[in-house]
Amino acid sequence: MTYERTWQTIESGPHEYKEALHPVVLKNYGKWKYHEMLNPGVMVHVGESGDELFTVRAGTPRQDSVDLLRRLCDLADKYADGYLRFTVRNNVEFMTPHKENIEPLIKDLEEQGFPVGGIGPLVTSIAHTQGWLHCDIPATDASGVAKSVMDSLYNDFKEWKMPNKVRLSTSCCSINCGGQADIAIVIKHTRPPRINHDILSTVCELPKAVARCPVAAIRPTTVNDKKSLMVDEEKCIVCGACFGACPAMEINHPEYSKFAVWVGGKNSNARSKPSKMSLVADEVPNNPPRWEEVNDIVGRILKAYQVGGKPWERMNEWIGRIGWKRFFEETELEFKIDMIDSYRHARASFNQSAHVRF
Amino acid sequence: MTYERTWQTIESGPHEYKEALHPVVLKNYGKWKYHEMLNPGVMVHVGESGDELFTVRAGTPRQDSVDLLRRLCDLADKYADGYLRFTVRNNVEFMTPHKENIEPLIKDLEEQGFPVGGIGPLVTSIAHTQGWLHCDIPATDASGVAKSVMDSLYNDFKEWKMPNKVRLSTSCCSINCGGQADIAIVIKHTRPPRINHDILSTVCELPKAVARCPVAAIRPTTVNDKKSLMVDEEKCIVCGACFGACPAMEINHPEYSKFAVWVGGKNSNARSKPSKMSLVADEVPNNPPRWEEVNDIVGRILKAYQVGGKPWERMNEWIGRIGWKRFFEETELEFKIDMIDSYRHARASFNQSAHVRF
Amino acid sequence: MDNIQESVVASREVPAESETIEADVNGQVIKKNGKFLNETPMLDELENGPWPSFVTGLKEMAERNKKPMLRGVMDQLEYSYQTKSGYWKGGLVTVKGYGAGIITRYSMIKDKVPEALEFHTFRVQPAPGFHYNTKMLRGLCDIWEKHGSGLIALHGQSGDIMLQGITAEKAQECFDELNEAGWDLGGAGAGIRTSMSCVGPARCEQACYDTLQVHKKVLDAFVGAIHRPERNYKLKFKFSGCSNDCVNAIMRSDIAVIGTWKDDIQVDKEEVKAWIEKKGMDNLVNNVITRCPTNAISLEDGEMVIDNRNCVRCMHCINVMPKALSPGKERGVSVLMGGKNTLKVGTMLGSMIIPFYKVDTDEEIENFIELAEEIVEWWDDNGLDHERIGETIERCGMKQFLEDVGLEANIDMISAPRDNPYYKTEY
Amino acid sequence: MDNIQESVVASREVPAESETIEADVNGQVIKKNGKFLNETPMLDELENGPWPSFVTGLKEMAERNKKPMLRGVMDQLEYSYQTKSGYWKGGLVTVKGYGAGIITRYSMIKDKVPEALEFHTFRVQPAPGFHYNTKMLRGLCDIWEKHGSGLIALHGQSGDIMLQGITAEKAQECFDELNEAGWDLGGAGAGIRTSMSCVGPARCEQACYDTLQVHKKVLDAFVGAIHRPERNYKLKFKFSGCSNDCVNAIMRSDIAVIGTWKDDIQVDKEEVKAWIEKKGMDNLVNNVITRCPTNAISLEDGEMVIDNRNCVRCMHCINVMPKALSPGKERGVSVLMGGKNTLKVGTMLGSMIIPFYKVDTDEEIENFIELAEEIVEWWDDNGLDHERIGETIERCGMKQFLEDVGLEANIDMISAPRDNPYYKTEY
Ligand code: SRM
Ligand code: SRM
Ligand code: SRM
Ligand code: SRM
Ligand code: SF4
Ligand code: SF4
Ligand code: SF4
Ligand code: SF4
Ligand code: SF4
Ligand code: SF4
Ligand code: SF4
Ligand code: SF4
Repeated sequence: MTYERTWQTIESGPHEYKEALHPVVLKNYGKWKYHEMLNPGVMVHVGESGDELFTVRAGTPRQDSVDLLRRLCDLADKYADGYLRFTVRNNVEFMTPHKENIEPLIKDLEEQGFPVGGIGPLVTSIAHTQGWLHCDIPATDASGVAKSVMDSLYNDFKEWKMPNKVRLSTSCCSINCGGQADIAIVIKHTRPPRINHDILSTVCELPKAVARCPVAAIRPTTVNDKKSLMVDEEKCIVCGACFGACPAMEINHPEYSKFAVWVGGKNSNARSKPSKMSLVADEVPNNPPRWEEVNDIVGRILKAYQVGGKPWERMNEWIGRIGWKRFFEETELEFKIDMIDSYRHARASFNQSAHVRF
Repeated sequence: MTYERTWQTIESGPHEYKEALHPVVLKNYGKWKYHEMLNPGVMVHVGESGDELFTVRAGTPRQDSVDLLRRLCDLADKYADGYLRFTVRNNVEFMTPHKENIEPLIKDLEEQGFPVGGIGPLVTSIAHTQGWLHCDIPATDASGVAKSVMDSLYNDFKEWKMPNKVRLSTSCCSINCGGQADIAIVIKHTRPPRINHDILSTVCELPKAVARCPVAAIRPTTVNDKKSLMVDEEKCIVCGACFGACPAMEINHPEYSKFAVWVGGKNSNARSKPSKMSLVADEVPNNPPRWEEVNDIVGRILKAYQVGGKPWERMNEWIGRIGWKRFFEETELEFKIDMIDSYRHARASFNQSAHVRF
Repeated sequence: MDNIQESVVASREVPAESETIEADVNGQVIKKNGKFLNETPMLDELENGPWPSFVTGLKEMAERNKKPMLRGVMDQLEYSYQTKSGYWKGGLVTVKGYGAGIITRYSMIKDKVPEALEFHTFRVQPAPGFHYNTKMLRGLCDIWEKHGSGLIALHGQSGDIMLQGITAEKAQECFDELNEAGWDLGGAGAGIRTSMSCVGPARCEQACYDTLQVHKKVLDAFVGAIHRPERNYKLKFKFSGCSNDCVNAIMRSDIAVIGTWKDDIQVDKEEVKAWIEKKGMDNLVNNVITRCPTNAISLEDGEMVIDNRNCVRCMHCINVMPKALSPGKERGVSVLMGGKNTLKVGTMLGSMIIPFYKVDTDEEIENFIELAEEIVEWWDDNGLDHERIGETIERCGMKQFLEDVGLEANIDMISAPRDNPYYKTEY
Repeated sequence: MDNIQESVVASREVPAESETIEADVNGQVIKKNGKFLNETPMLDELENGPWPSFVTGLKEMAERNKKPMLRGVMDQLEYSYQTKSGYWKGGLVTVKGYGAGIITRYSMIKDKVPEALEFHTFRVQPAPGFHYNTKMLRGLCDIWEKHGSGLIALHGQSGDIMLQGITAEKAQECFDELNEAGWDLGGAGAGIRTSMSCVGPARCEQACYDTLQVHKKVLDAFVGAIHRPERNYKLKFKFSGCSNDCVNAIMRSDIAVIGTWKDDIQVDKEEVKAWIEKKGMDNLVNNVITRCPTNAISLEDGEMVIDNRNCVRCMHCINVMPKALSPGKERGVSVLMGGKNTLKVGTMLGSMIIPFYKVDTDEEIENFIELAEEIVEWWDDNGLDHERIGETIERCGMKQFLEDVGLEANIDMISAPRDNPYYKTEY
């Protein structure tokens, strides 16, 4: 049953895209004039030519099946001349010049369980990561967290309730493949790795693990006459970098790997410069299958932002205006000493001024 | 001729101040209501009691003589009931409730060569340092630079020409005892220290000098059978820290110790948070006795600020508004690659955004 | 059903009362209590709620296509939910000539879940802008279901189509069919990575360059480096058509290519008037004028005036008034470098390295690629193991980097000139 | 004239033609060409221009008091101007019981300028706020001219009165007389340093605490530590009555004590009106409202309204309208720590450590002093040689510092919570 190759590999890189573009797209390529958001699920782009192109956006689980994908193809064939695209946040988009197709398309989508929305000042789909489903170093299941949180935010995806766009992400280890976001829900280990000396010598390139530690907390040692490693727990900053290099540096733990919540990550350059997200809650339990504690915190943050933000103010801009003290007050989160930076460039985050709100 | 002590030291700390306060000051102490600037040399403070206290301010050379000081005392006796004070920028202040004394006091001051001014939106006296007159590590004479620059800025001290206060400082080595300022004129060494091996072993605690280097560029070595030090010139950042610890680390040089000009240091919290000053000119010759090159650069910066700044905008705030590119254009200074930070927290000063002015 | 291997039901904590079991000719269990899948009570909780559920999707497909691997994976996942622990470990599966592109996963609890023994992922490069036609996608589905599990993630956070769940044995055949259909593998390991580009000129009026074309050309140029990773660490490009940065390039890529313009914002005066009439003057003041980061917009005699010299191309005013305002006509890209996530150094945002570069003609794009190659080469020479290029630049110094790769220092690279005198010039 | 030592004219580059020389009974040259001083052509250039010249001042005094040391110093300074080099070296002159306070200087070119052999400086602590009466100052002048050169700097950048130019031999006697007149030496070396305070409540309506009193009491408490330096490095206090920070405390002191208030800004509505009438509404909008860093001021029905909850006590609006606005009534200080200049780490600005502390009563001031002592002790224990306390805090971490000295963490200490997850909590 061995397979005999007949095909000679073509290192073709990204798939060709021209064939994937709707004729109206090709005609107006680079010559769009403006867009208008018609409702949270539909926008129209108008070309210099006067052509109109309607986009309908809908949420997906991201961890899709071929069945699901074939159903989306059916809809694309039926309503959008056989074209579809995905957004960087795993939403599906149907682009069609046929205005009359919009309503039935939306109806079909909703019937098949795809929420239509995600456009404009609202909460769009969560960027999330592999988790227990596939990754080799996760402490949680990001898909599950994303599903639970989006269940709570279902209406926030479908209605314009927010001052501006809200991006969420969730990641299953501190590496944070989900990226920073207005609100990011990220695993935070709280205990230094325990070393599995039994497997270490067979699974680990020792010098590599030693080199990986950013604070030089890992030292070679001998355990039961075998070369092994030890961790200086005083120094260790529980970053988990060693675990990526060596599976014996067991940092994951059902209880000691918790969640942290971060806010104010912004990548766009609109108005303010892009900003990095800041820690606002830690030691949040990692509680499958519904992660209620995480959900609760996200809800409080969104509520406060929704009430307090001015139009076009992103999360970080809102906080910049009202101040962090009030952010903690209004979200009823607790400011803790550990939220004061202690890492390499810590000084840059100190309040080097007499500016103070009482 | 040996002196025999009869006095038992009293470690009394700062001199008592109550006896140094004018009766009107004592009466209104902590109960001033407001002030008004009457002209660049005179302001009045009004107490809740209704009392008025006039302040006349004048410039001094700071490196004073007892003769000069006695003359100031004469004026204080004559016009201010025997009280006077100095400002943190070496100006002298006469405070008097007697309005009628102001004019004759000003006349006397000016006649004796003390320029009256320094109050309000203008250039006040330069904060400067010891230089060749007294310090053991200077590469220039700060008093001379200060005198030369203030000669050029004489009218700027006496007239309200600036958008806001302008503070200048000048320092005779990179240590910068004069502190940061709106415009700071500070020695910048440009060549690593040459080691004077002849004296090193006698004047230098070697380990201390080695420890002082922030980039570990100094290594012990042996020269002519004597313990000595060597500098890794690749690593050396010409900071001069070693010279302070060891006079044999000769970093001062008549040609290689040049001037650098810095702008935008602001310590007040008014409006913007305090900000650190930035390098805008280096390799400026250290050219006694009149330092024309320094003077020219200071003049250009002040001119541009004077023309472009909005009321209450300090130097750094003006630059923040118009952008650094335009600052360099309008002052006709040259932006150089070395002005990009390369030191410990360099990343913090990179433009981590797509914000760009063309 | 030749890809069903001999297997047993995973032993799990869930008590199984009075089961009915159906098996195929090889004794392979097909249905238990009328279901192909074993019980997954915790996962089933994720079938509740209005948001589309990946659990429901997987279960539905598995019940249809009856791939034991899917059952094993569901069993292992349920076990993870119960024990709050992960059970995959890595390995190295590749296809001929390639050193990367397949994320290899073996179960660490194969005794419990033998059906989940292998569960490798193909990272497949997407079409730029994530544009597809249904023919492409249907073909992909068919090949994938033939050889793999049928599970697809659209898309991975780096932009790959992730075909999740294949055995080592099937990898080459599956790849060959995919490749024949125009698909190629993406990056993994210490090499150039898969990229993504925003929808760009295909649909967006803000696009200042052709993100799709530049994505395709640049990634094609590095195709060998993607497939055979031999760098210090990973390196990612991302392409956003304007500084709204809809692909998060500044944070998520080592080399972020972001559209911008050099001349004045284009103003359609009539449309400005119409906007003000419709939305009101307050709205203009509060939401546009006062929100410009450099106060480059002012109100003069009721008209909105832009001081383009102070405009920093932030996009805000254009975003608010897309009908009235547009990016200028002299368009190109800014290149920012050094973005990456948290590991070891804390999140890094990319820094402005090239304020303006034109990428319209083939030649200009070619020049850009050459520059990128030079930059990667510099990193090869100067970087340390597991050091992203942003870290290398920080460690060696921006000056060193600029001089070595022959770029001109520019005031736009920094937010302010240095605040310390600690450098050495030529002397 | 017993302090004139045997000496010779310094040999210098300046050619001396047909000199006339006058000498005293000991052969000590008193006048050459009718002048006590030698020629100093470069220095003389600094007699030009309208700004008061220190050269003119020194020459005038030297011609009067004929102190050879002054002539020597002028000669050496002229030589420095010619050669662009300094010629002083350090040493250690002290008075009984003190380990600091005199900056010792010996000429490195004593063969050329023997009269400049010794040129030590007394650092004398000023009265808080630099307030004096003429009696104090005349007394100081008399003692100083009796034993020293007569050269005085008012003031040094740390706040000392610098009496410049005395020999080791005369130091103790001069000090005793000064001390009897109420003066004490300031700091030098690795110890607590001389301090300065703004004019404060003596004349400034903005003073939120009694800078003079707190300066005096705190420095008195540390008086031993000033005179006998035995710390890691220097430590400076500075006292500013409000956040205008007229003594540059944030940058120039390790412990900056800056006045602030907790309640609402005091508004005199009539005076606000009067201001607007006089200066105009544009002025209010452009120079006050739009300049508030947190947009805490708005215009409502032509009236200025302050959202005190968002006010960060920056002082700006109060500065612009001093008659109409004043700091609140619940006053105290913010304490910022870690300011210092460039050496080794680049300029550091102090960071907010204690947002609010009352220092009105003796007891409150006493408590503050105790806290300061604890902080200094912490630094003694944790600091490295030649490390300022701001560097120590940065190295050990703010958390460690706060916990060790028993201060509460407060959101006001930072501009934003941490952006990396790299810390360890209790587990
Ligand atoms: C479709 C998509 C690009 C793609 O190629 O896939 C896209 C499309 C558009 N973006 Fe975006 N953005 C998309 C992801 C992003 C991201 C990245 C992300 O979400 O991960 C960002 C950066 C987020 C950040 O700062 O961290 C982003 C920041 C913006 C902004 C700036 C918002 C701000 O004020 O900061 C605008 C401007 C605006 O909102 O008018 C914008 C505007 C737009 C416009 C209006 C552009 C246009 O004229 O067509 C498009 C529709 C807006 C909408 O969705 O509300 N887009 N946009 C992405 C849709 C994601 C989704 O499914 O929800
Ligand atoms: C006398 C003096 C304090 C002292 O105890 O000696 C003083 C006195 C006053 N200062 Fe000051 N400042 C004095 C040094 C400073 C310094 C420090 C310095 O110059 O080295 C600063 C910080 C500079 C910086 O940011 O780097 C300073 C920043 C201010 C500010 C904030 C200015 C700003 O907008 O940033 C004000 C507010 C104002 O200008 O109305 C102020 C306001 C004032 C007022 C109006 C306060 C008052 O109500 O009496 C006083 C007269 C103003 C004037 O001189 O124009 N004072 N002031 C100092 C005079 C120095 C001189 O001789 O020129
Ligand atoms: C005299 C004075 C300059 C002046 O002409 O006014 C001065 C002069 C010296 N300073 Fe300073 N500093 C003087 C105020 C300052 C200030 C300003 C301040 O205190 O507000 C600073 C910046 C603030 C700070 O503390 O950082 C300052 C930062 C330094 C430093 C760098 C400290 C740092 O950590 O960055 C050094 C180097 C050192 O300590 O090793 C230094 C060292 C020196 C030495 C002792 C040089 C040496 O190591 O031999 C200088 C002795 C000169 C002499 O012959 O008298 N001096 N020095 C000032 C003290 C007079 C006084 O007591 O009132
Ligand atoms: C699959 C994916 C998450 C997802 O579910 O979408 C993912 C999964 C993994 N990432 Fe990631 N990363 C993924 C996008 C990202 C992104 C986002 C992006 O590319 O825009 C980032 C942040 C941006 C960046 O590059 O920094 C990211 C930052 C990391 C890092 C930390 C890099 C750093 O320097 O901070 C690691 C750790 C490492 O490389 O050693 C990492 C490592 C990993 C590994 C390979 C874990 C490991 O070392 O074994 C994960 C494999 C999981 C698996 O079993 O498939 N992944 N990873 C994403 C790739 C799919 C794709 O090809 O499209
Ligand atoms: S965030 Fe961590 S655990 Fe999750 S996919 Fe990325 S590397 Fe794996
Ligand atoms: S968790 Fe991080 S800090 Fe701790 S030992 Fe591992 S690599 Fe080092
Ligand atoms: S700046 Fe340098 S040279 Fe000048 S007084 Fe201070 S330490 Fe001496
Ligand atoms: S000048 Fe600075 S960097 Fe150079 S050797 Fe001396 S201490 Fe080190
Ligand atoms: S990055 Fe700019 S060009 Fe690209 S989709 Fe977003 S708004 Fe449009
Ligand atoms: S694009 Fe941004 S910076 Fe430019 S004018 Fe508009 S709002 Fe201002
Ligand atoms: S710091 Fe404040 S209180 Fe002190 S003089 Fe300056 S304005 Fe007045
Ligand atoms: S003091 Fe400053 S922050 Fe407070 S209201 Fe006035 S301007 Fe605004």
